[in-house]
Amino acid sequence: MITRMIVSALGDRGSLVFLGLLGVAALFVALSNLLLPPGSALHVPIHIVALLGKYVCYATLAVALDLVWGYCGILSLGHGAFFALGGYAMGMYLMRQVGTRGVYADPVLPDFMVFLNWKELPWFWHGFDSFPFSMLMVALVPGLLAFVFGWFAFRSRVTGVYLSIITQAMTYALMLAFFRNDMGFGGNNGLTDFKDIVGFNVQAQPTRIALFLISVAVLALTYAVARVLVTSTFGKVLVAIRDAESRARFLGYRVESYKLVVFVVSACMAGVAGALYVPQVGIINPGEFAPANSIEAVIWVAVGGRGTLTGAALGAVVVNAMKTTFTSGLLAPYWLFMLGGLFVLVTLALPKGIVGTLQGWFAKRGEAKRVETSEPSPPPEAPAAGKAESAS
Amino acid sequence: MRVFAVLALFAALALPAAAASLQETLARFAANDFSETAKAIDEIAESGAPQAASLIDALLNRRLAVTPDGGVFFTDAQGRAFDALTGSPVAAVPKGAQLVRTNNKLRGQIENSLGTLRLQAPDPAKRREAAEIVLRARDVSALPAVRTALSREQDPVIAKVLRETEAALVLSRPDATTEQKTLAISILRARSDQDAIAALRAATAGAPFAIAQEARRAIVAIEKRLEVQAAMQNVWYGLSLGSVLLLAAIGLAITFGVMGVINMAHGEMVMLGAYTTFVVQEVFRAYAPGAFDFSLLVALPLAFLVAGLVGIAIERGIIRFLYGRPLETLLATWGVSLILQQAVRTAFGPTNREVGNPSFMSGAFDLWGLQITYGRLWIVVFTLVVFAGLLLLLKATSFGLRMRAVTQNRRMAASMGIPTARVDALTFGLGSGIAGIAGVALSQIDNVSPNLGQSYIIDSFMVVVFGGVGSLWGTFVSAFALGIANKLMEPVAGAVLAKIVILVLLILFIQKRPRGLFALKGRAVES
Amino acid sequence: ARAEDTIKVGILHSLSGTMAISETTLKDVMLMLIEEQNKKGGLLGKKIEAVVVDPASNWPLFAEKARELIAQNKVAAVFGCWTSVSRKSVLPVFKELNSILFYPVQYEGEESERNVFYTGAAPNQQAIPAVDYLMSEEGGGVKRWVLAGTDYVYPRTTNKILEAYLLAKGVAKEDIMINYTPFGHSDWQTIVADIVKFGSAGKKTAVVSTINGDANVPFYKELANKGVKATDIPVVAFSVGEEELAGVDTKNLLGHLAAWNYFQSVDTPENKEFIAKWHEFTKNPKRVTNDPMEAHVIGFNMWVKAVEKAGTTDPDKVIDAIIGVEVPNLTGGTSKMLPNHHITKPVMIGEIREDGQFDVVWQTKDLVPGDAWSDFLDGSKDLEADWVEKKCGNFNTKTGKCGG
Amino acid sequence: MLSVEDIDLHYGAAQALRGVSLIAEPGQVTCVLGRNGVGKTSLLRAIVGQHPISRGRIKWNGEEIQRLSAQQRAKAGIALVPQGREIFPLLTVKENLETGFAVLPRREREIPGEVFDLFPVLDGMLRRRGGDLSGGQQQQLAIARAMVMRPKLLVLDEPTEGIQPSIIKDIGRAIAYLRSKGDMAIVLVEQYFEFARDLADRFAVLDRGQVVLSGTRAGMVEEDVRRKLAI
Amino acid sequence: MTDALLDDAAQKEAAARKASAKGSVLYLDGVSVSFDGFRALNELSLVLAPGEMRAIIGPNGAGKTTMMDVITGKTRPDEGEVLFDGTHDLTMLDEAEIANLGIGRKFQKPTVFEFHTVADNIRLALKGPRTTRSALFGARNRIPDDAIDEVLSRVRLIEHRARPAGDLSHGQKQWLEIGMLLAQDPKLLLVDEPVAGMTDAETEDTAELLREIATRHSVVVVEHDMSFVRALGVKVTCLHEGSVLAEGRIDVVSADERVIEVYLGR
Ligand SMILES: Nc1ncnc2c1ncn2[C@@H]1O[C@H](COP(=O)(O)OP(=O)(O)OP(=O)(O)O)[C@@H](O)[C@H]1O
Ligand SMILES: Nc1ncnc2c1ncn2[C@@H]1O[C@H](COP(=O)(O)OP(=O)(O)OP(=O)(O)O)[C@@H](O)[C@H]1O
Ligand SMILES: NC(N)=O
Ligand SMILES: [Mg+2]
Ligand SMILES: [Mg+2]
Repeated sequence: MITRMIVSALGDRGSLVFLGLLGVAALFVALSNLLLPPGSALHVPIHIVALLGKYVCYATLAVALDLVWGYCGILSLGHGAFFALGGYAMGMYLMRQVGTRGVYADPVLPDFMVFLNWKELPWFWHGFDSFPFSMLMVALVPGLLAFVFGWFAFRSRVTGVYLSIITQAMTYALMLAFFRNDMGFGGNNGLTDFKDIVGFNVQAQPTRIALFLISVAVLALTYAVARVLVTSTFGKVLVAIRDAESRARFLGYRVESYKLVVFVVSACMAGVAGALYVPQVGIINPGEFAPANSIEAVIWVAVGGRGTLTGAALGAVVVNAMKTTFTSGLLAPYWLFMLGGLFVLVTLALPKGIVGTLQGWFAKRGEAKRVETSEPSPPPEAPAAGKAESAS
Repeated sequence: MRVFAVLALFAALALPAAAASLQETLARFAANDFSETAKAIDEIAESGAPQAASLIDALLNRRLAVTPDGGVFFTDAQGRAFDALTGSPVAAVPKGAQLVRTNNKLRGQIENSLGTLRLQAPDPAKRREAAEIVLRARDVSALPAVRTALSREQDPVIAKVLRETEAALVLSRPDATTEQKTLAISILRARSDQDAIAALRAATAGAPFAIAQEARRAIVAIEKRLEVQAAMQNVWYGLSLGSVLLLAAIGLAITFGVMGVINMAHGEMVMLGAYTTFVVQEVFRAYAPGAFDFSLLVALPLAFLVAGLVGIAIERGIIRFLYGRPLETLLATWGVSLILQQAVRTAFGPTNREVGNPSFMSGAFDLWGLQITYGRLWIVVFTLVVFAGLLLLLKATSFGLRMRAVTQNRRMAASMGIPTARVDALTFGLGSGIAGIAGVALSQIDNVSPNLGQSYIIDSFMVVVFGGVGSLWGTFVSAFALGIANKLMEPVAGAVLAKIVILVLLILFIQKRPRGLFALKGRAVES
Repeated sequence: ARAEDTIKVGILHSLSGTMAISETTLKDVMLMLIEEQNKKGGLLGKKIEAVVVDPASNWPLFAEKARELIAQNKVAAVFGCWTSVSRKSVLPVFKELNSILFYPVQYEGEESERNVFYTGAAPNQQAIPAVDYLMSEEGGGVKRWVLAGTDYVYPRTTNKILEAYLLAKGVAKEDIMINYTPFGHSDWQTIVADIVKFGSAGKKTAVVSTINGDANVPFYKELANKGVKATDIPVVAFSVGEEELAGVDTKNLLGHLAAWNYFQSVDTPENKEFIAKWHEFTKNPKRVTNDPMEAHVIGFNMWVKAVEKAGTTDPDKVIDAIIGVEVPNLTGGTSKMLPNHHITKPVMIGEIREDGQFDVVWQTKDLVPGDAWSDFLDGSKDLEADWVEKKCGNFNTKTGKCGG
Repeated sequence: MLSVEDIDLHYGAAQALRGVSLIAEPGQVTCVLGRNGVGKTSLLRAIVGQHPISRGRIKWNGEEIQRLSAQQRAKAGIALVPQGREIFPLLTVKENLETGFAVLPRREREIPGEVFDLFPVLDGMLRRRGGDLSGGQQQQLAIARAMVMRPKLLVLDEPTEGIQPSIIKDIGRAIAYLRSKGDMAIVLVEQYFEFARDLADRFAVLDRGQVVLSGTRAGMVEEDVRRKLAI
Repeated sequence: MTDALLDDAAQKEAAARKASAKGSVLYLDGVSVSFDGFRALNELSLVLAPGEMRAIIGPNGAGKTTMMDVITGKTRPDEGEVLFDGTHDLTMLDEAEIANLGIGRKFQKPTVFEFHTVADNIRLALKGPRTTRSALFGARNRIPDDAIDEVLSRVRLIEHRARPAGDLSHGQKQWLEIGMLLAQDPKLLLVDEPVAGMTDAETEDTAELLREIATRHSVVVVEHDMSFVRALGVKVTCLHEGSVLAEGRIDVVSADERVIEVYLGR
């Protein structure tokens, strides 16, 4: 049964293309870095691998966000918080791995605790010396937060902008809290200067490649899970909730349960993405909780195409690649013009995002063919937007 | 005018000329050493030279200069140059002259001695300020001067301050009688403020037990009163913070609350308003420095126009293609906000620009013991006026009606003959324009930098949403509620925790009222 | 082949986002210094080429851009960062890829890395002297202290050091008030009122401000409106320079103080020349200069000298060669690179003037050597940095061992 | 008078009207009949300008109006009572009525008394929000709102839907009254056959986007029409 | 003494009510609802026997839709009792719980999932478990197309099965909603103005359909179309100002002077 579902979820052309391209690209990057000489035209230098790894983590976050926003209409402006929490869990693990190699050579306490005169490890740091425990926390902490938050919010029927704003308030409050040095997470400086991960030097080339490949695998897995969710009837219920929440209730669907499930799943995905992000960029700090970061993640999804999953991933990569390119070189002082211009342009020219518009275009071509062959059943125009979206 | 008055006073009060000659005294300035300058001040004060007051005034205001060959010159407030030695006018201060520097300690010293002297200045405000300075300095030697001033003072308010000053000085005198001190304590107790506490506290040290006891009791009484005052003061701070939040949010209440555009560029409209103020002030500084106080009055309509027109351009160029797709407006306006930020950064540079306070917005006054700064007061008043105006426009004019009709059902509004395109553009322009005038006000208390808008956007959305989208009154109550809650929390929890607590409370509150404070209820909302 | 014609220098300062306000100027001054050096014939017979990137006030992006500069653009050295977190973010990158960073901003200390040169002030080159001054007769004999800062590592650490120092000097605990505010805090009514209240207890009171960035303008506006005069309660700031003051009307702030290692108003021929060049380069006769700019001037000149001395831009050689290098600073002295990778600097106290400049009212007689590890903190008392003898940034003098 | 000449209308690629023609004259009621989904509402949208046509012409008092916007057509005296009522939900009943003032010169901006004669419930609910009204009350408000505009062409899309029998009769009388004034043309889409039959001066029956039967009152044979309406 | 009597009488009355509640499928007693002081329902009482079909008529604004809102949990009554199957207190349950008890509803204004295809609208409505688990891995994923098509043919939308519901015309949406109600197969159907916007032929067909359903289910139908109500041939309740004005066979009710006065007109 489940295998059949997976096959049907991933058997469509979009998924095959996406997963196929993802796999090929990942292999190419890894092999070219390992096998080709640095001078060669096709060689991918290791810093680019790290960069790509970061994009892939963002893409995973975007897919997670698209799952709740694109299919269930929950516009979370706080998904960065789940990402950051996963990142912090990983960061804590990495800090504990530093051991006596910190500047103060304290075997237990991370440096920032020593120089702020902490005498012992706060309780919530215990256990993070264990990799399995830490990995559990990576998904559990964001999941738990999402569960508690969602349990209250969805039962209280907080929807639309109200929900968006309280998710934003959540991440904002977390940001301020983590900024406080007293919280025990290193304040504004956050956690950084990591040494090893499960015994391997985080900066070594093989580790980086491995991290990159794992990130890609996680993205693929996240995508697969999301696909299975949305292609099952569960996904149809989500869309129904998105379009007419109260109607779904009158049909007997417990809207809050559906929302809670998808919200928690999505938060866990975001947490895992954050955890993989941290060793690759080398720092986690409260800035990751900044509301603007969460808004940016929403923007990636919108650019790629909401409700398409592949689009979300693509959007994250495209926007971040542009950011990387534009922030260097002659154009550096003007990159905001270009990025801002891109956003405006996409909304006007590709109203459903890159992938969404492409899909619509293919669909139309398909329809046109069908119309030629069989006359009746007038093809639908794209469903009138407005309605569903006024919910958010 | 003032110079003359001080000069006259100086001449009257100064001791007859004694020790060093003026020339020797002035030579001290050339040393460029603060202790030498301090000596020079004392000697000048004692010299009784007719130009002494102007000299000290010039020193205080960085208008006294020494030439390399030892000449000392000064200019008066009007820019006329004088030779310090002779006191006679010269054509100009010679080239290469170095200004004589002062530091806080010297200025304090000068202020204190001038304070005693100004106790009889003709301007009542000056006299009062002088009395307060003397009270705070508690320099016992000023007592005779205070008594003289008290005997001549006609103004009852100033006389009261002088009596309090006298009391503070009496308390600091070891030789005062117990009765005198008891009386002094009661006078200060009636004054009942921090300065009184300071004076009383000084009195407790080394005083006879009874007096010390009395003083302590007075302190406790005053502190109790101050606590109440502090609470009221916090409410006022809350109102003032609330008005800032309201001002920042009110434009958004239109573009987002009424029109449903998730306008991420709202903050940038505020920023444009602030920069308009800056430009206007630059023009005033360049062409009409005397009329600087009017700069804000000119800036207000201009800021409305600038931000409003930019808003209309955004609406016509982008937003109008997105009606019915509010989420896309988020993406597009985010892009616009990036572009506007960078445009301003390119045009005006990345650093803060200086926007000055006109005189009517500078300083503070006391109201029942509450200290209220004029700037904040005007902002509160201004906010209320803007809010009332907007309310009137929305509820009582045909434009308001059309605006609401269009945003509720654009297609039907068109079929009712309402020019939807124009109404949309004007509505968005109105919201943006109001954000622009908010920028004028905010430029008075905050940075004018390309980041200005970013610092208000999150708070603005929170205010509008917390109040209940679409309800102007909701926005109003929400802004003040958040402002006051924040300010009541801050003394207890500190600024950082207070903010966190407020955010958490907001999240919890929304659970209780999922559609904000002033939620619209009933069928009308669902349809 | 092209790469060998020029020597590339990376400039890693935010040109957008919240930090652009401070960092953009540093990018400009670097461009000026490089242009000037090229006019003088470049370095080792090659032209220097500036590579500018914008890390956009985003800390992970700092690391990414650092990596790009070093790995992709092959720069010989990087001049950059402002906030401590940005420095912390790029540190691992510089260590891994073995490159050189010049960090020009005053900071909390507690760090000495082989690949970083700290040309801004350590706490003992700014905070401690400032407090000494205020305690002195000349500085007003301050007895009561408000330590107000933005809630992050630099203010926290600095205040920790100051608190320990003040207590050691016999200041009573209740005469110290510590207050933290979030980044970008803009409503200062309560705090300024609290300060006034704290200051009216009859003892001379001063505020030591480690308030950073955007929060300063509203803070000073509130001070001015509440009529807090420098003669009553002076405020001495560690993060407010000429550039920050350009955004405020200073006529009501006369006499408030700042402690730095450089002020634009310092009257030396070097400084005059520098200011003139700066105005010419920016084509703006009103552009101000400030302390971190001077730090870059010193850092750049030291690097140039070290490269010339080593005859190569190879980081290892330059890192060794630069220790002991001396270059004139802009205030009349000669700064020297110390084995702990900090430099010697004069400490000055300036009072705000009406024109937005500072009057230097006090200054250390000699240059003060930067101390990486504070003598007033338990954890770091015993640590010492020495990259020449001990080849170590955190040598524990008690245990005789080098930390990780 | 209104004359619709051979129009086509598309939703995307789907065609909803094919060569439809229609006439409406002042002092007359033109009824459009047809089963669900045959294009009645689409035809009215074309007339009032809420949806563009892809072929044909629409003339109003001799001028071609197919390129005018909905707002311009409203100004030209065309008012619509839409299907689904489309009340402005957050405006009060009074404000809903006042939206009709937009096409009137300033001095004529008042609500005609006959509105309240016809729909007395509205008078008592002027301050209630439109969206709170019951379905039938909203329908009455929609008709009243169109009457405020004092149109020359009144277009009604199933105006009796959801209305209680007594008021249906009143609406019938009202339409008859408006017709009798002689200066207003009325286009009425109606499913309720008897209601339509009693009012119609002309009629057209649509099926699958085409006019399959049309004529004047005289030529309106119940049998034929009913057959066209059958499932 | 009198007290005891009164008590006795009250107890009897309560017991009688209980009894009638027990045997009923729907039981409303003394239900009142007000909005900002306006009483939309005023001590409304109504009992529906199992298997009964009831037609509700009444002037616009009489409270018919509000009554359905109360039954389905959309609106909480200010006071009064609402029981389903004699045991379930509907005022304590939320919409989904009520729906899962077996109460289905067609809204006055057609509400369908506009982004879903016509077929998926039916799919989501079809009887069966509605938990997240069943939707993810369970029964909901095994619904045969036949079941859907059967419903769609009945409401004559089969040729539109793949179209987004948002593209349907007003009347087609009405039909789709009826189809969803059929698919739901609830014990009690609440049908608000099913024939508004239908041709006479369609109206007859709908009456037919409802009569057929009523053989197996309880139905409450609100309509203004008297010929339709007549065609149903069931007991009629006329509401007015939130309470029952008249109740009985159609010819009796429609001959009632007050009904003619407030509702039918002359
Ligand atoms: N939220 C509300 N606020 C104010 N009045 C309301 C609200 N909801 C309903 N009403 C009023 O309650 C009354 C009952 O409305 P309801 O929709 O139940 O009537 P109905 O019998 O279904 O009428 P119709 O036949 O026109 O559909 C109406 O007068 C309506 O205006
Ligand atoms: N917005 C739309 N997008 C796509 N198709 C549409 C749209 N509106 C209507 N249609 C289709 O166009 C055809 C005609 O619809 P229209 O609304 O004109 O029918 P109608 O005759 O008014 O029906 P009813 O009696 O149900 O109101 C129908 O097949 C309908 O599905
Ligand atoms: N190092 C600083 N000022 O953050
Ligand atoms: Mg229709
Ligand atoms: Mg109803």
